[in-house]
Amino acid sequence: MKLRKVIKGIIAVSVLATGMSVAPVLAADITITMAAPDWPPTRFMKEHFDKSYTSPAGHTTTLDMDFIPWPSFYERVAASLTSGEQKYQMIVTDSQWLGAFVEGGYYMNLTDKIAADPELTAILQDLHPALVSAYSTYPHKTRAQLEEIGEVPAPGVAYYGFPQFPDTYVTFYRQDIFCHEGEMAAFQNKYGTNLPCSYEDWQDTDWTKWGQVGEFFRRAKGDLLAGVALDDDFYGIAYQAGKGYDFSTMQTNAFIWQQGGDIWDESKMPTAQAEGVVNSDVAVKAFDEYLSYLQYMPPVSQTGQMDIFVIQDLFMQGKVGAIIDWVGLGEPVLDPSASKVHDKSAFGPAPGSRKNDGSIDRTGNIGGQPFVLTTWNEDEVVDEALNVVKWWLNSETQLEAVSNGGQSGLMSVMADPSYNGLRPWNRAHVEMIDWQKDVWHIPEFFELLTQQQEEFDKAITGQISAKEALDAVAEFQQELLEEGDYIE
Amino acid sequence: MVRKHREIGKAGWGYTATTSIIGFIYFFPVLWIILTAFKTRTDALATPPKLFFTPTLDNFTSVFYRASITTGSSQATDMGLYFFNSIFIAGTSVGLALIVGTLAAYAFSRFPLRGNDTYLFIILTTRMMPPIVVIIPIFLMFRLSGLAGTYWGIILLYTAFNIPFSIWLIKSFFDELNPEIEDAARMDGSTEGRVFFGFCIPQILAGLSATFVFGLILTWNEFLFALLLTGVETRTVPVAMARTLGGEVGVDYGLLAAIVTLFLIPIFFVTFLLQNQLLRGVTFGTVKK
Amino acid sequence: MTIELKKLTKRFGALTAVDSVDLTVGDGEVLCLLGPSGCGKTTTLRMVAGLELASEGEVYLGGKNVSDRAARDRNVAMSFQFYALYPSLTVAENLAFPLYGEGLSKTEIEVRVARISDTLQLGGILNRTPGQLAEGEKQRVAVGRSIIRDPTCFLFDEPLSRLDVQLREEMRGEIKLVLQDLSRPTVIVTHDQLEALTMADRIAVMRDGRIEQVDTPHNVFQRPKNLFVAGFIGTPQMNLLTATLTASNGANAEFAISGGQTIMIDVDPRISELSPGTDVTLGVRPRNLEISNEPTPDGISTTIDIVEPMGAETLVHLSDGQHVLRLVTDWRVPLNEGDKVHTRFLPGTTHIFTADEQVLRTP
Amino acid sequence: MANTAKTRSGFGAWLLDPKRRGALLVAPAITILFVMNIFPLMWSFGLSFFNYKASSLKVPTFKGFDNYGKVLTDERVWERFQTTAIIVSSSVIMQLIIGFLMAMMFAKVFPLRRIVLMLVLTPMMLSFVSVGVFFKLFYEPTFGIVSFVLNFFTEERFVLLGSPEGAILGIVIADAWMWSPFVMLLVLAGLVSVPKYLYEAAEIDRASKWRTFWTITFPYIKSLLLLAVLFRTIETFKLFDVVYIITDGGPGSTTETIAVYLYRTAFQFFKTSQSSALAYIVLFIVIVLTNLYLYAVNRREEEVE
Repeated sequence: MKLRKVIKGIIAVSVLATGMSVAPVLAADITITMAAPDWPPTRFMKEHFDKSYTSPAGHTTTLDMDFIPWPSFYERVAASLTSGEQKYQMIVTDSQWLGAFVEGGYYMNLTDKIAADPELTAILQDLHPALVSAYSTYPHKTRAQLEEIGEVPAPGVAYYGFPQFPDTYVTFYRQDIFCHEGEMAAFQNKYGTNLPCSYEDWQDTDWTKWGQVGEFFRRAKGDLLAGVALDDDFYGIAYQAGKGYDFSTMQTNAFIWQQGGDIWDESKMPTAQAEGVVNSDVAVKAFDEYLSYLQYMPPVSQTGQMDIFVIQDLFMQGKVGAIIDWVGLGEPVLDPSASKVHDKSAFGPAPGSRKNDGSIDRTGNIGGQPFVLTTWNEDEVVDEALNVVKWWLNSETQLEAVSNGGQSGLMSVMADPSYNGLRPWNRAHVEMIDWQKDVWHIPEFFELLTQQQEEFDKAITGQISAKEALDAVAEFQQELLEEGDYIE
Repeated sequence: MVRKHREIGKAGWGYTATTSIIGFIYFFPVLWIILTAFKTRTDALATPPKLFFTPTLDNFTSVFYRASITTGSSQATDMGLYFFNSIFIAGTSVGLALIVGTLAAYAFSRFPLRGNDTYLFIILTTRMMPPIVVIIPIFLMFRLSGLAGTYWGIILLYTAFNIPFSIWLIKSFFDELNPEIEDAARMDGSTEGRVFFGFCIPQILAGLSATFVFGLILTWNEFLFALLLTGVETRTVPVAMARTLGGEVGVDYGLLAAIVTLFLIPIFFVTFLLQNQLLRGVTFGTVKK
Repeated sequence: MTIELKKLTKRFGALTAVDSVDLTVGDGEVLCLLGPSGCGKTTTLRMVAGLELASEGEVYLGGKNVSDRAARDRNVAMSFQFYALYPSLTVAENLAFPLYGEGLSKTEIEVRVARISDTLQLGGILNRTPGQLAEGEKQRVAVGRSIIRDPTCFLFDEPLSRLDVQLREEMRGEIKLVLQDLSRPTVIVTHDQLEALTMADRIAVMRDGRIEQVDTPHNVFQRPKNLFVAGFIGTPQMNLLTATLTASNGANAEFAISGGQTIMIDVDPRISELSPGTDVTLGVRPRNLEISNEPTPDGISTTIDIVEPMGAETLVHLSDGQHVLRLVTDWRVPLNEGDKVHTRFLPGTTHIFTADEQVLRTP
Repeated sequence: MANTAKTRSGFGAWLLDPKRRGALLVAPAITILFVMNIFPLMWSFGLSFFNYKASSLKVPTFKGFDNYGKVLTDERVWERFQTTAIIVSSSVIMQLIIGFLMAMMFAKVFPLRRIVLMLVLTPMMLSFVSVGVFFKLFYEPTFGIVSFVLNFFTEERFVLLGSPEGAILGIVIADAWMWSPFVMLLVLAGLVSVPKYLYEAAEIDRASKWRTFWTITFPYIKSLLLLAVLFRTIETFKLFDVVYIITDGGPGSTTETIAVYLYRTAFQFFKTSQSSALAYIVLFIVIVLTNLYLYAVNRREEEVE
């Protein structure tokens, strides 16, 4: 336990300082140890905390961030929690881990705290409902379910996390080639539609056009691209199709949801089925469409290793015209030392499926991480941790975070007139956040994900068809979920 | 007329040339990693891959300093401490395993117990278990005993992991020695201590060096236990290295290569220094001198 | 078959290990290379075998120049100091090993192995591995392996050095017997003069890469060519006294021994070639000295330092104040440490060495 | 022998009794091993008979051999065992061949040998992670140097990891590259221990190179070669990082080794007890394998005697 209590000063002084006649508050030295992945959004949090945080309770509070390398973050946290190390007071977590660690008794239920504290209630009300649904609720409630209840906090719903870094994927594209007159004319000529150049063009881009872009910009070494001879093969498009972690599920879910299909929906337990839903004809068609665009993507797409970082690298090194990737990976694209296209990149909303009325459905799978409190802390520490939450989700802090490469989940901050101008992808991010849903949160999340990734990978590497893959996934999920009493 | 000096087991510069070519090909991936340490990200991912480029030391700077998010000023990364930790932890644990292992190997070789081979085998099996399974109990044990995050905890753990190999390897060297020489020394009135330190140890120095080098190599890069059982102050380089594997970008090849290169230097040096011992004839050296 | 070495030289970097050695070993002859360690005798042997190639000079085996050939192409047999038995093979397999390259039939190999094992009484240990053998058995196997073939010559490197005294004596005889049957030139390297004296037809004494003397064992002992050979051969070592010639008359000469005493002895007549005042070294073997109670002209007065009974004989260490003299006498002669006695040089037994360390002797 | 002990009395004398000398010398090693290794092993062995899940607050109940039954009847487990067998055997064989050939190469003394040897030794000093990361980069079809070189010969972009065979090859090459030097060093230690005069005797005896090798060289390196095979098999059985990084088990699950699967079961699926059972099955297999090696070697030795 990192808590060290030191009586600071004389009680009378502290009473005077608070200027209130309520029960005297002891000023203490409080250390909050927080497990955090080692990357800029958390580094910012720590730096900004040291600079700007003052405890409203008069404590001397230290935020001791245990920066853990991203690739090992899950292992470190999981080992710490399951072994009962009780080292952390706060933890940055992927939203999908909620189930396992709530059921294991490690993450703290904040529902009562939020209800009892108007400031926290106000924050929850200001948070985008898609984020509240994904990052905070367990058992999982969809945005629609929350909105149906209307009240915030919703009665009967348990809340756990707050956004540390809310992420969505958007389109990264090369303005120099998509807005090149010759290319635009050639595209118009070939497909009878415009090559998306402006943000508005991307708002009107569906998967069909995405495929056309892929085909159009598939150039061999020596061909001309935007009037310049290529020194290497060039590809039009790329999105994630990787075996690791969730590096294909995040994109396939988008295809399936947009076309009216569904994954096993835990918010409709226990009646929701996997068999017949996961492998419905709509879902198979959607997954097939996802697979069909791989042919236009760089050769690594044949290996099942085309994850979110590989496409980012391919884009930064000028090998591909447009990618769909997380906003969190946008900053390096603008960095001249890492990116060859730092001055040629622009961002738009991710493509979607065109519906019968002509509008485009961009439903996507949310990324990013909430942060949570753990269950073994003394009240004093919990209260102080909630003060840190309030500090973090204060609009001043949030705007500062956004200008330093972060993202905000507060609607009031997103509505700030300066917001869209702070980073080039903010407009797309705000537009996309409205479309976000999340994948499962139950403790068996990893088992579901791993098996699905494996089957998807077989389809991506051409070993089985989309139907075979989804059939295998459905069968596995049905059995596992029935065994776990999630399905009646 | 001058004849070429020819002897069994010796070869000349022509042979050196051949082996150098083979050695170089084998070394090429390492060379590539070292070259990458001097490349910008763009050069590291250039197509076609670049053998010649303008070298930069930025990656090495980044090993020890990172830019602040808010102010852009540079902050230390504690990597110096991690280097010290790695050297201290690996060196101590391998040394301990060597001492403890030598004693045990001597006993197994010279005073076999009944069921000697069985004991030896059981010792070996402790090395066969996939580490992932014992993590939870070890983690728990470390927490209860207060060893978590301390130098002693990780050192003892690494020592335990090095002992089986040390015993087996050192025993095979003791077995090669002629015990008659030791008996002769005993009859001349040498104490057991003198027999052990004066006769046995000097003769298996090559074996001890080999064991030390092997142990060091196996310990140097250990990742999983270091990740889970070291704290912020006792963290080792392989754990810190993982920060280059993904986050805002994918693998930071240049930075990873720079850490790998720096991290290679100490162990490369130790191996190089012990190489003579390592390669000295074991039996031959004892009989002829 | 003969071995001929012509101006054989071996240099290791700046060091000249063997310096222009000329040597011939006749058919059936046993030659011992004798010398202190580091004298180049083993290197010479290895050059004969082809394990080292000479820096200069030639090796002729059976009249053929084999200087540039590798060992396997010289058809020699060699027994090594550490026996070099193949540890993984049985004694029988070790014996048969050199025959595998000869293209012999299996039965022929068996016959030969049986013959050798009879000769060397190895019958009982044929199925053992070298690790299970006693030193003497190892030695016999090593010898057996080297004589199983019919090579151009036989080479032995320190064959008996690893055996204890008793075994050594036994094996010496055994090997000598075996060697007598071999009608091939044989070279034995040894640092043990007794071994050389007993086994060799001729001995080549080496020092610092050079051959000092090649002669029969008798001559090497009785007629050493120079101071080194005189000092090296014979136990106890020859007594060497520095002296100055004062007068000579035919074979009779008077010397002033450093330390002050004079002596008048019969020596080689060539003493007349030296003029009085020349510095010489007098060499006399311990068994050629005699204790006398009375002072004689051919003796000096000495003090007894140590008396070492050696069984039938007694070794006496004497001192004339300047030199230590060793004297061997019958055990019955009563001697006490500290006694002052006179020591006589028996006539005709004193060797004269001139300042260039060469002996002064009528051929 | 140690007569001094007899003059002492009490516990010291008891302890220093020559009879107990062996046990005394072994004690420190056993103590450390017991605390750090055997105790946790027994712990997880105990767990393997319960239905404990680290992600659940339910009190674990005793399940007997249920977990073992579940694991052994799981097709996915068998598939992964096969994959592991293929990777382990091909990698260890490759390491043996390369390591052995290199050891023969370095058994000679030649100018600059120390330097050239260091070139070859370096790969095993790298971390698994960096080897995985850089080999993955080498195999990458767009940025990789392997595809760059091979594209001189092929029209298409060279994609190694796209097929199960290619992916296995990719892993095996990386692992064998890294650990062949280990085999080499052990073999080399055996080779330099061969007394030179044995080779000279064989030269005098006009033995062929082949016969010289089998009669002289091989017996000296046999036990170290065995040790190399033993340790490499044991270690390769635990191969994790390289697979995890280069293919993550893909395509599909064709390169997923038992170690990777075990990791997923224990750490991602939180089937703590089931993973312990699986681990003990792995341990059992490795023990059987090791015993087979040792048996084979002992029989050879008996044949010789």
